[in-house]
Amino acid sequence: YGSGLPAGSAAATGERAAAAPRIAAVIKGLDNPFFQTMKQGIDDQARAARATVTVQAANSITDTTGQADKLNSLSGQDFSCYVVNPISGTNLIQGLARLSAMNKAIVNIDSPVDPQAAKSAEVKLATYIGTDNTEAGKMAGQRMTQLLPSGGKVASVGGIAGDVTSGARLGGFQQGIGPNLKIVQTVAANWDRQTALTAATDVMQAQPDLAGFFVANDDMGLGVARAVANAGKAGKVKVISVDGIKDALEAVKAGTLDGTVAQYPYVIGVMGIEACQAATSGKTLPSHVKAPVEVVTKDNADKALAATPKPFGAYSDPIKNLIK
Amino acid sequence: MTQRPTPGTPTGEVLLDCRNVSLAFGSVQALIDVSLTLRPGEITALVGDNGAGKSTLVRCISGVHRPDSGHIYFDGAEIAFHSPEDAREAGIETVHQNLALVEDLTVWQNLFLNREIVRRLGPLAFLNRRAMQARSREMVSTLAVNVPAVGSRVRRLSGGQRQAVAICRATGFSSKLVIMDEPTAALGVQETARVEELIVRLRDEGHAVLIISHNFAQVMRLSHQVWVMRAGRCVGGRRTAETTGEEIVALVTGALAT
Amino acid sequence: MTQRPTPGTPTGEVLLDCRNVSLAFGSVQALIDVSLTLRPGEITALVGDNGAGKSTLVRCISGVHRPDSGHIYFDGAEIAFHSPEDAREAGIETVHQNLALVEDLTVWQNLFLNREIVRRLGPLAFLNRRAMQARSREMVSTLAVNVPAVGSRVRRLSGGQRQAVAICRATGFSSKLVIMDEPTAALGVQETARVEELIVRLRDEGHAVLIISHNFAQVMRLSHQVWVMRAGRCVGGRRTAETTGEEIVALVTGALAT
Amino acid sequence: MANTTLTAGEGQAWPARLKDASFWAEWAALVGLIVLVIVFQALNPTFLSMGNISSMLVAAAILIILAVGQTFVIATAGIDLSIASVMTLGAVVFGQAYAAGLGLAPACLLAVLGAGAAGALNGLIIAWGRIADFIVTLGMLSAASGLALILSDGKPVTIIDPKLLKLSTGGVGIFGWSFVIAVVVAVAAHVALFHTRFGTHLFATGGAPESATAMGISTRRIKLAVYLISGLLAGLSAILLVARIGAAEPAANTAFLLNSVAAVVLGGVSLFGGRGTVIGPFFGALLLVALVNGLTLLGVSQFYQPLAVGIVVVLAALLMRFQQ
Amino acid sequence: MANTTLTAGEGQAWPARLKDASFWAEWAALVGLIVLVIVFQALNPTFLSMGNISSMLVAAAILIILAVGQTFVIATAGIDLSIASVMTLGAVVFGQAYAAGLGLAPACLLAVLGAGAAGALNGLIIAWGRIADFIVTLGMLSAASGLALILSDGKPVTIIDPKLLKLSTGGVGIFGWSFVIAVVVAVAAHVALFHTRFGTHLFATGGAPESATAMGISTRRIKLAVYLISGLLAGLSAILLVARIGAAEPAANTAFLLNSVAAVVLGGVSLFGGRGTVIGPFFGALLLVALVNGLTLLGVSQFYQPLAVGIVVVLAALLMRFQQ
Ligand SMILES: Nc1ncnc2c1ncn2[C@@H]1O[C@H](COP(=O)(O)OP(=O)(O)OP(=O)(O)O)[C@@H](O)[C@H]1O
Ligand SMILES: Nc1ncnc2c1ncn2[C@@H]1O[C@H](COP(=O)(O)OP(=O)(O)OP(=O)(O)O)[C@@H](O)[C@H]1O
Ligand SMILES: O[C@@H]1[C@H](O)[C@H](O)CO[C@H]1O
Ligand SMILES: [Mg+2]
Ligand SMILES: [Mg+2]
Repeated sequence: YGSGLPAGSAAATGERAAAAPRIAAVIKGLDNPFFQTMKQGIDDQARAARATVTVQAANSITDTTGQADKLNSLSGQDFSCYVVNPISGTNLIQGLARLSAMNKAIVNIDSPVDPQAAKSAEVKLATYIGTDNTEAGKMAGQRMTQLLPSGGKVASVGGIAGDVTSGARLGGFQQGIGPNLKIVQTVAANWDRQTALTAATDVMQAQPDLAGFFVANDDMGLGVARAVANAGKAGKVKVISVDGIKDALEAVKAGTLDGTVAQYPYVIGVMGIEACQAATSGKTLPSHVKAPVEVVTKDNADKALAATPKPFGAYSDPIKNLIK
Repeated sequence: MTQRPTPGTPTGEVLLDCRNVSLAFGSVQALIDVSLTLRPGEITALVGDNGAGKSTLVRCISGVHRPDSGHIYFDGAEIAFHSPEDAREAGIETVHQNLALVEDLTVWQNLFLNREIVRRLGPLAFLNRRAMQARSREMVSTLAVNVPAVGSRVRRLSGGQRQAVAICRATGFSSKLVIMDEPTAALGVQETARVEELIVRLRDEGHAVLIISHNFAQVMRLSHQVWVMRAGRCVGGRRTAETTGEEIVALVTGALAT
Repeated sequence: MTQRPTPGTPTGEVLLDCRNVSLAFGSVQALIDVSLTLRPGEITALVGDNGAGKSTLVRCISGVHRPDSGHIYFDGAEIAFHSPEDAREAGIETVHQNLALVEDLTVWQNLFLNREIVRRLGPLAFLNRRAMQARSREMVSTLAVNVPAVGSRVRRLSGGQRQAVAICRATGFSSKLVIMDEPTAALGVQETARVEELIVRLRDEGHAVLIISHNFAQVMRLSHQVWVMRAGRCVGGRRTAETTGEEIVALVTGALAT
Repeated sequence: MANTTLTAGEGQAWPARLKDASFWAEWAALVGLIVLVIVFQALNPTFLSMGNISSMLVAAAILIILAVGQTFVIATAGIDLSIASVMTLGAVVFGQAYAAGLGLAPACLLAVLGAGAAGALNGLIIAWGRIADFIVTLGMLSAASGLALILSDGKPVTIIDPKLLKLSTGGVGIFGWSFVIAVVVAVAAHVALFHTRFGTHLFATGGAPESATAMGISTRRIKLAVYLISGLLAGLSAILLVARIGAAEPAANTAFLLNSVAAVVLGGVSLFGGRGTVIGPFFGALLLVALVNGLTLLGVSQFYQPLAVGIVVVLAALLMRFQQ
Repeated sequence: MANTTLTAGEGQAWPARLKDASFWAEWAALVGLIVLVIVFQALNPTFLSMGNISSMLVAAAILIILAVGQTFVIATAGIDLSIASVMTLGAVVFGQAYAAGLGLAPACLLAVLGAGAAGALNGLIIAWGRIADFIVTLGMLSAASGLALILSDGKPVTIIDPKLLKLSTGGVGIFGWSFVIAVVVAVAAHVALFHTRFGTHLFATGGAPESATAMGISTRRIKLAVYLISGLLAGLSAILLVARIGAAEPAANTAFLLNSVAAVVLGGVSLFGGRGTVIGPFFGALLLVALVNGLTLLGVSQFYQPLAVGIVVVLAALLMRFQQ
């Protein structure tokens, strides 16, 4: 057993199993920088902890079963802790059930595993670390209300129709906006910039007096901002999105994007590895850890850019204390 | 209704009776008021220039095309075949000019296409491959000289071998009328002789045979009656015994008006 | 090297010389040590049963297949055609048994396939459709009786019309050798007569013609020399003037050993 | 001797068969699979561990069943682009029926019937409307996923059922139930294609529709039948999918579409119809699954995986050429 | 008279043409487009506003160019599944070259050359390796997106270039530059297909490869040429895509693949090769874009859009049947 380990690490595992766990991470997609940053956090923290980590990703953000296959491939190997960012609430359930049965530590990051499904399949999660998407949407709604004090019509651009994360953000946005704002249309743009650009162009034709867009992630948000600029409505139609990727922060700074609710995938990645360290050394973790979220506007864009991929403000990391 | 062309001396009942059959493909009038008859126990020839409409008429009789107008009576009743299936059910087997073989299937599969022998197992029916292969070997050996293995795919056969397979198929199953559209065009001397023997045997067994051929010697040798087509019309019919090759050629070319 | 079969009385130089050509398709030996020659200004016939290997030999000469072993000399030099393009370049035009037409193209496009007339505009070359259509009309009218419009797609032509198109194509361009694999199999009397005239004309113009036919009357009528194939081998050659139809049949069937 | 030269076919000896191009086309997938197994096993011994084999087989089950359905369609020179989204529709029907309290068996039945109905509709439009297979099934691809979204209101339904869990986790020895089902389907398909009249008529329809018609075969009925079969098998796959991911989701599953066709083509079935086997696509599906599994085991970087998959797929196809 | 019965073809009169099935197949996309325009205009007058027409045409430009490339391939009875991911590769090459400071023109050239090289590789393997088009281009689909990820390190490159911006926003009258480019490409393709030897040889290769070979046409060279063209056009599309969204991203762009084939098939081009037009796919692409635009304008819910798209696609195809 364990013969699949990279040379040299086998001995280390034996000596300091608790301090240097072997970690496998299965994250969502390849083609969104959000997950690049997440991986960066994972790698950095693993290096700091002198742990070995294998990161695998699904082929695309829609590849539910492909992601499940990857987890299954890794589950047969000798990892002590698994960090998972499932594409949907349930697509990894089967593999996770197997891991739980083998008493492996599982850390859930970013997108949550469906709690009901987890319970019934007897999946035991060490912790969940991620953004409260409803909260993030709400913050965007509040920001939009500030930007449009006299009210008006707004439209929402979601990810893939039916996507849970996207749905939570859109729902939160609805809760966050004041009574003067009205959501007149919701479209699905498949997490794709070009699709979002086309859809936003069409929506502006249908709603000539539209005042703002809420977009479920930055990649699409940049497409929508471009559509607004192309229509000659820059500044007149506000665009707010979610994620805080570097290009979006720069766009906020330049004024083409009116704001982004920044998540910190880097921190999520770091905390994921920290959680593994804690879990494998027998610590008990809080069941939910909220990852930091910040609203980035033109005023604080410089600060955000300087700090990226880390947050510019202070945030609490309850796990760090456990592994000190 | 147009004047029916000379029908030849009637001898016995009529098996197939086409009356004023017309068919157009878009702007192409392939058949114009074609009327002709044929009798059981006789070999009837259909001749005419390229593009005269012979194959099209055959396809109407065998259910591939439906005429735009006109009537076809077979064995006493008017037929309105909705598909070649109906024609085969009614007892008409055809060797089409394009042979209608499936290249990727084997010889025996082609021979038994839609006539498969099955073994029943309760509600299920499974192919009886062995029986079909054995029967196929018999059928083919009566006709072909370079016998192709019945398990080889038709794609690998030479032009003449294919034609032999198509003829075997049409004659291997009991039927009232066998239609052959240029059956010996690609055949060698020996095979041609065998097919002619086969045609005569079919006749002797009381089948009607309709044969299309550009080989007038063959037509004069085999047939009892000849129908001539020209530019979509049936321009004449003769009892073979009462005509000559020259007269037929004259009818075909239009040198002799009906 | 095997004994070469009786070559007939040599008259003048040799245009095509096949020596010990062999070819197998998997386990099927289609050609075994085939050797034969043919001369310019002569019509050479190639006869044999179905599946004897005639078409396969033709496809070797015209560059479709490459022999497994043996040599082919054309016009003095050994040829190793890598493609039919090379054969056409060298002056060999072929009417294949399967006609090698493109059904979805029009008659004129098929006639000029890979021989298109173009109008040059600087570095660019555009099709001269009008010229090709006009030439096509001429070419087709010399041969076919029911002339198909040159703009109609080959898919809509009757069997004989197609064959006429393929023959027009092979004879419409200057060449040293014209090979015809059963060119009149699907043709009517008039068309057959015209094709035979055409073959004689080609001969008169000094071309060599190689014709495959199952019609021995036609072979005796047209050819100067006959080669006989049986089961993949060339089993004999005769000067037509010095043989009889019966002798050829005997060679074909194997009743007469060489 | 011409007689002896034509003895190819049924009684063909093995050495002769090995020289035959179509033989290699049919078995290329298996040869590719074996090569892959040898390479992966040499690089990482976990590959052939019982656990990993078992999880590969289970992961392949859905793809095998879809590939079998696709084989029927492709053998008639058609293509079913809607196969994956009809599966999604089946899964959602299952989820809604189950959530409505109909019980497991009726929910399964409804899923299969719903998917079968979509398949039958494909067949009807293709055969009687005489519209290209590609367009009709492309339309159905869109329509079925729309219907799935509408029925589910875009939300996944978590399904917790002990029997279903058994289906996805239990089995005989290393063969999980879902793999066993896939094998049964493949065997039944093989019998239908090669030992019934239907099979012969199907190949005739694909290889030479005009000849088939002239011989009295109703090519329309055959077309209808193959799309119906493809739909029903998509329905069956839907049940396995729900069992596997523990939820009925309106997700797109596009990867299954391309992979199902890839498995068929790697299995040596011509897209031009008229020929085919079941064993080929079966191993084609296994090959694709083993490939991803192996690459993941080896820890090939997420960015290099798509490149590796592409190269191996082409190499596997090349196999059938170079072996000649 | 047989002579007069065969006058179909070049000099055909209009009434006769209207009875011809292939005529309707070729023009079905245009007829469908017109019907769609009438319906949408009746329901929402903004549809035919100058602004909306202009934005539809620009949105259609990329799809038109891809569909033209796909037409070349499909006319030879092939299919290019890699067309969209080769476009992605082209975009990434562009982005990397531009970011490296190579300047606009060299970056464009490299993008086109890179995509062209991928296309040529497809063609070489298909023609010389004699492997099914489907498998080779499926492999390339995977390999090109992998390469795009590797080159870009998974990150988008924002590209701000005044000339590029002009390309995406400027134009003559209501015709944006990118649409103008698409029209030029379509006209050039039409000339190549119908007024050059290459075009005739291409259709011969698609319709009857054996006959084409017997007539001395190198079907291999034709195959190579069409995949090269398809690759080059994917490269051109990549430039338009980068200009449109203002960034070079390694996104999957799967929708472009299916839509490019759909446009071709809706345009009456048979997937079995040997026939085809450019005008058909041109209107096919416009039809698909107008459909999504109209549905968005009408505010059709995101859940109902896929269903509507599916139904309209099939109806458009049915048009060519019922008009006979
Ligand atoms: N499917 C079709 N579509 C359009 N025209 C057709 C079709 N089938 C036949 N034709 C035309 O109808 C006419 C008659 O064709 P048919 O095949 O019946 O001739 P034929 O007498 O059998 O000739 P041949 O002796 O050459 O076989 C021809 O002009 C042909 O072009
Ligand atoms: N591509 C091929 N693959 C396998 N076998 C072939 C192939 N082509 C021809 N054959 C076989 O080679 C032998 C010779 O065929 P060929 O077509 O040369 O005969 P032929 O003399 O032209 O006959 P016919 O007079 O019937 O046209 C036949 O047994 C045939 O089955
Ligand atoms: O949170 C992430 C990001 O917002 C990404 O852009 C899309 O997927 C979500 O899960
Ligand atoms: Mg005919
Ligand atoms: Mg031959």
